[in-house]
Amino acid sequence: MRIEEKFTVDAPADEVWAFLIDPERVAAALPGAEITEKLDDNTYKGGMGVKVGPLNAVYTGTVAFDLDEDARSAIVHAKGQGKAGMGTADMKMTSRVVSLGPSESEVTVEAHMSVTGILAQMGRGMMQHVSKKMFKEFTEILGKELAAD
Amino acid sequence: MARHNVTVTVNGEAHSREVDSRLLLVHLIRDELALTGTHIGCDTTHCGACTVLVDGVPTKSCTVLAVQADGAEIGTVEGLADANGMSALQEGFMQEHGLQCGFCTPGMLMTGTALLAANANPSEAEIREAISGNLCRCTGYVNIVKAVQYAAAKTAADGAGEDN
Amino acid sequence: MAAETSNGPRTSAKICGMGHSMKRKEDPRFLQGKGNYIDDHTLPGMLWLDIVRSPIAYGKIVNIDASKALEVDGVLAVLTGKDLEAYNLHWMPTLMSDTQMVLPTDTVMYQSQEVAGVIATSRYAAADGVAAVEVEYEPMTPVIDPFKALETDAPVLRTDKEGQEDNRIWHWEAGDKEATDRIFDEADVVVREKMHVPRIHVASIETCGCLADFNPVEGHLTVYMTTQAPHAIRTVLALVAGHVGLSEEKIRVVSPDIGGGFGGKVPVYPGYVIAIAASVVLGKPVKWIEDRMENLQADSFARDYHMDAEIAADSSGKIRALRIKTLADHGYSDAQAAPSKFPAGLFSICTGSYDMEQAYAEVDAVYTNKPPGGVAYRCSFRVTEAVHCMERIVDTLAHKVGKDPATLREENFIPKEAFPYHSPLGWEYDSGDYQAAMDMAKEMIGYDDLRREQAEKRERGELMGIGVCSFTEVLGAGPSKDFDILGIKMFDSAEVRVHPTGKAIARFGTKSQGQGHETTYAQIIAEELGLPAAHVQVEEGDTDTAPYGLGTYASRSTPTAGAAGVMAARKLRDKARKIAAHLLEVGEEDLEWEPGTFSVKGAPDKSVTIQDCAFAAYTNLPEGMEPGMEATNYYDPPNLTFPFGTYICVVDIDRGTGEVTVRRFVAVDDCGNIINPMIVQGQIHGGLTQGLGPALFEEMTYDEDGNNLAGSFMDYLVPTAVETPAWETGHTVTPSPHHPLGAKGVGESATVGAPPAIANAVVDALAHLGVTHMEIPIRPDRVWEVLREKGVAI
Amino acid sequence: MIPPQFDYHAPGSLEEALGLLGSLDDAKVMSGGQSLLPMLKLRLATPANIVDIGRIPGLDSIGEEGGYLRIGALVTETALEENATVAARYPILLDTAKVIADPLVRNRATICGNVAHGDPANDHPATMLALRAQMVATGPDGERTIGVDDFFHGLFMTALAEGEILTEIRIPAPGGVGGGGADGAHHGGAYLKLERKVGDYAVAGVAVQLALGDDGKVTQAGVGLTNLGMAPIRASAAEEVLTGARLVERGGLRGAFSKVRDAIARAPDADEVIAAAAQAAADATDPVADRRGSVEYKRNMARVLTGRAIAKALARAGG
Repeated sequence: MRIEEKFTVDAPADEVWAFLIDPERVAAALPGAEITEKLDDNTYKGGMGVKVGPLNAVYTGTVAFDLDEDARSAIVHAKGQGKAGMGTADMKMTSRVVSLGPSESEVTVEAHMSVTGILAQMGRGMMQHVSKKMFKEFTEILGKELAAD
Repeated sequence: MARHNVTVTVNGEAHSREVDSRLLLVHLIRDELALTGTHIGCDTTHCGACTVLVDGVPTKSCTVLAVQADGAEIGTVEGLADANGMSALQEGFMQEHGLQCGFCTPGMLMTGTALLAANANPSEAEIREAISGNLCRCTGYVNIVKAVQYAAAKTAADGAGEDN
Repeated sequence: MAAETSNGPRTSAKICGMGHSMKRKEDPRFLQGKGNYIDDHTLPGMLWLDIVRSPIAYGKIVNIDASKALEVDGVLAVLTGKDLEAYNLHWMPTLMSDTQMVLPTDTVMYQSQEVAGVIATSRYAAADGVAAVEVEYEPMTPVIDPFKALETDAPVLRTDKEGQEDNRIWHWEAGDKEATDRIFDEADVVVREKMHVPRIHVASIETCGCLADFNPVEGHLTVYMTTQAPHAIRTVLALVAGHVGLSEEKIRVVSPDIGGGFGGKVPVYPGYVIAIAASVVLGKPVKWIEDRMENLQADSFARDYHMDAEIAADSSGKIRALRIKTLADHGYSDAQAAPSKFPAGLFSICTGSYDMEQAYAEVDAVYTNKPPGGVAYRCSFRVTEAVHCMERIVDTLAHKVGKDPATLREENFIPKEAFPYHSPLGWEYDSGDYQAAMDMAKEMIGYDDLRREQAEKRERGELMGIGVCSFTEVLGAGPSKDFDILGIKMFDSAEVRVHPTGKAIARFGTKSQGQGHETTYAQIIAEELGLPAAHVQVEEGDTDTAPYGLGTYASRSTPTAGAAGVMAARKLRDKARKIAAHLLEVGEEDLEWEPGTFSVKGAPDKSVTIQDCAFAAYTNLPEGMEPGMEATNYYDPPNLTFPFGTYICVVDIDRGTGEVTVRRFVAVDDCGNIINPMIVQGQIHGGLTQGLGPALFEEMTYDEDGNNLAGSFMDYLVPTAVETPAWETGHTVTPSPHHPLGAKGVGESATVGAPPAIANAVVDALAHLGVTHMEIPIRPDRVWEVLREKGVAI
Repeated sequence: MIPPQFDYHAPGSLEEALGLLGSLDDAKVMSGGQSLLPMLKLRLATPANIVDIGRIPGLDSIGEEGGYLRIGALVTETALEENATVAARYPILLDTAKVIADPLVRNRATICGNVAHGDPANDHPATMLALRAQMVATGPDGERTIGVDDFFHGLFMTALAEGEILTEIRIPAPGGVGGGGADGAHHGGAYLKLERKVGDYAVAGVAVQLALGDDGKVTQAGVGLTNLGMAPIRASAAEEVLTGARLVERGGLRGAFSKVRDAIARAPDADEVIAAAAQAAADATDPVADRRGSVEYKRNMARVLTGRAIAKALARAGG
């Protein structure tokens, strides 16, 4: 499943970039996500809970950051495994920050997600809805956070 | 986890069991009461092989908890025949070749029995609609429709006979 | 030896031999909840097996942590591949001499693959145990597209197989390639279609399961299991587990009432083996019952042929040659159930009902990260794929040369007088009268009127189509010179014993799954012996009592075991004739046989019944005769049988939504002489519905990550009574010249013939827009895309 | 498939039920159980407690009262289908019930459960949007009424707070009898669902409820959409297109009232208005591609079904 998003943030590109490469802040902007341990400079252990109505899926795994500071481009590779045979989730997300002005930036995100197991099978496209919603919430929180700075 | 005392009357006979909250009615019937005529064919409430009558209402017993049925009158395929032999609907299935492997048949019979109780002379479309929650993989449904029509006609004829 | 064309039954209603619509002997128990299916079996001390399955399609198993599962109340053990490895039972052979994991030791190859077995004291505890087993995986990128599987950079999936350097399993071909190519080079007209007959599932309403009961004291194993081939399974078990002490005389396989098989209950699935292994290890009975999602996701898959077909013809539409290139997606192992020498099954029946000069067909089989597929789902080994291919492309040819599809078929039919007919791909068709079936079908449906109605509707912009299919089936595998499974010849068997009071028991090597063998076999014995069918008890499925046979699939019961029953009964009739001569004190040659009675020629009042003879066989024998009334026959058919038929279907298409409604469907079948017309019609109704499913609804699809997207009845769309039309059936009778009853077998014709009839009807509705093909299942969204592309969607 | 362990509670009164919901951890309300039990068997839901409201007396009534059709929490789809008032005055509800799952499931499934589940693929929510229904939620602090437009928050998410039960749905009654009456309007509604087979979730579903004046003008329009986005959708733009438009010739309804329903005469530009409304409904959708079809297909089906549902609603308003 591919997801492409483009949105503008009312903040300078450097600030947005700093946010996007800070695992703790990214996790805080994703409802259900948490970083539990730093494995090395670029790799973290973490978890992600997806709650949709009566359904509650919890994934645990790792997040790795591969950064190109000059291009303000980050590749984030998150992979996790669900509890109780829930299957696996794998996401490679490339995000770029482009400055549109002193206090306006554009973020483009291109993500490739592989989800296995019952959620992907029985989801009726639910995972697409869920990821859309997650992106929406993430950009809203990001916008708010940076505006508040 | 909590256990519950459940009493159900199955085909006229009362049974009491202490069951887990999560026990499905179909497993109470099959595993606890050893009435294995009621079958299990899917997990998602689509196939209807587990159909029983709960207080006269055809119900997929794999999607009901045994505790929910506490106090209910349950009808299963084992209760359809009486001292006079098979019911008109059972006879219809035999005469019209309304079954092959027989696995969906108990569910079809229970649904058909309830249909005929509510509608003595259903049309073909009404029969097809009524059994649309019961999957059959063998017969192609044509002869199941005929079996229900056979039972309707026989019951009507018997009724007319009694009136005379 | 062959019977005459039957024009109604020859026996009385009391005897109820061939041609009578005898009500089924099995029905009273099924109708009163007294069937005896696998899940109805329980044994004292019985344990339950439930299976942990892989959520991923391909990857390494990093760790299996069973500690939490073992803490669940009632869970006794968790079996893994490593445990089975200790007994060398972690792999098993398939019927096609490939190999398949029972439980993996390091790698999973498809979603829902068995990963561990949880043994517990109840169904509920076993399920809790499964949920508590933690398996850590390292996912790998699966190979899902079979075309990509053959690309040079594709990862080799079966690294376990020595010498396997790519994902190709085998290459098969039939016919004269050069001669075929020559005709194509010079032909006036060549048409071509690429088509996929997708992966589907048998979806019998009963899933698979077994109850394995190993007696450690006697070293004896009884397995009650949902199998269509109990004897073959016993032999396979002995071959696989002989090294752990399970030799064939210590194994009893019992196949109880089966809630639908359709070919899905032929193979040995890992669950059976795990249950058996658990019973052997624990010394207790172990039951395994698959749930629906396991069933739909892990086993019983069929089809999945990608075909590229071409016909060469002259300008009038006379077919000259056929050429088909096929890619077969077998999933992770070649575990299909086909005769050993026929890796592509009987696909070479693809030339169908048409006479032509040459044909060439080839199939390449590949591995992918899907569950093993290729069961002969209500199909005599790839005949469904072959017929779909031919019957679709014949319509393309008709469209191309501007002829009515029925007319084009008629002009290409193998003529009645050409039988026995030798097809370019090597079959000898036993008998046929294709025009007769076509005539009846056209008459029944009112073909010419429908064409007129269609023309009028087209004027008004309405979309209606008429689809024709004139298929030829091949079944009854098969003659021992060509047909075997794992080396065992594909004969079948019957054993008939008449008791002193004139009642009989007949046992067969086959196994009914709803076809009504208890009734039809009794009628066969009645036909031959003149005993009332009601007095003949039929038994199958217990390897301790039934004679050895290869089982029921591929419509082989009537052609093989049915014939064996005839031959065994005839042996008894010959013996009875000797006894009758003895009782009537005349010579055998002075006796006349009327079903049930020997009488003296010219003195009809001097007679004895078959029952008299049976009694005498135990009480009053001619001197020197062996007592008793019992005979066995192992029947090796001299040829296969070739049933045929013409199906015509009418559909209406909703231009708004793309929905297809099957308005009418007429099926005219010719299965030779008919044993029980009621049962034959029932078989056709059911087969048609199982053809409707894949034509319009059913398909097993996988996403790029290997997730099965039709893993429950929510998405695997088995038609209900509402979607299913009121089938109309008709029959012509062209007896098989070599079957002792002139019968051909009927179980599968309709499943084979219905999909192309429906697809042809949809294409016919759209043909004036330039549409020549629609892939099945013809879903509304697929139709709508075409309507939009052609500018007729509203 | 076996459900996970949980504790089952069967309160005998609403008060008791609310008390249990307030005191138990991780509790889930069950009425008919036809959505919840399959999720339990798949172990997609694993609540520690289930509060079965099925034995609470008084929640199974359906009928008109105080200007509303009131549907209690335990009214099953079958009860709705068999209700004479519904058949006569709310054919859109009957349409909706008849295409939900299959007849056996409908024997236990409840209307309130279908709505409270918050599943955008469920059918009643669209109809409730079209009918401008009100949801009565009962919680520890008593009853509150939630307008349908404020009820659906997203995928499986509703305005119901933890510890609240959807105890009743109230549908404004059309005035008078026979579809035309006290409020001077002629009412007609229809629900159309495209499904792959019986028992399927909708590829697309459309509910349309219209009120027309004697002059043939639409005085009120409701258009709700099923399974075409993350939540049930109100096609407001489609409603705006319809509202005020004259769809029936002046006097057409009066004439038709005593004749057959086909007799109603469409206004000259009615087809254009309907097409514009249908397109507006399609534009309001946000579907995802799945095995039921592409985004494009689903949008177009919203358009096609909206057009057909308007036509059917009009026909009913006339007859």
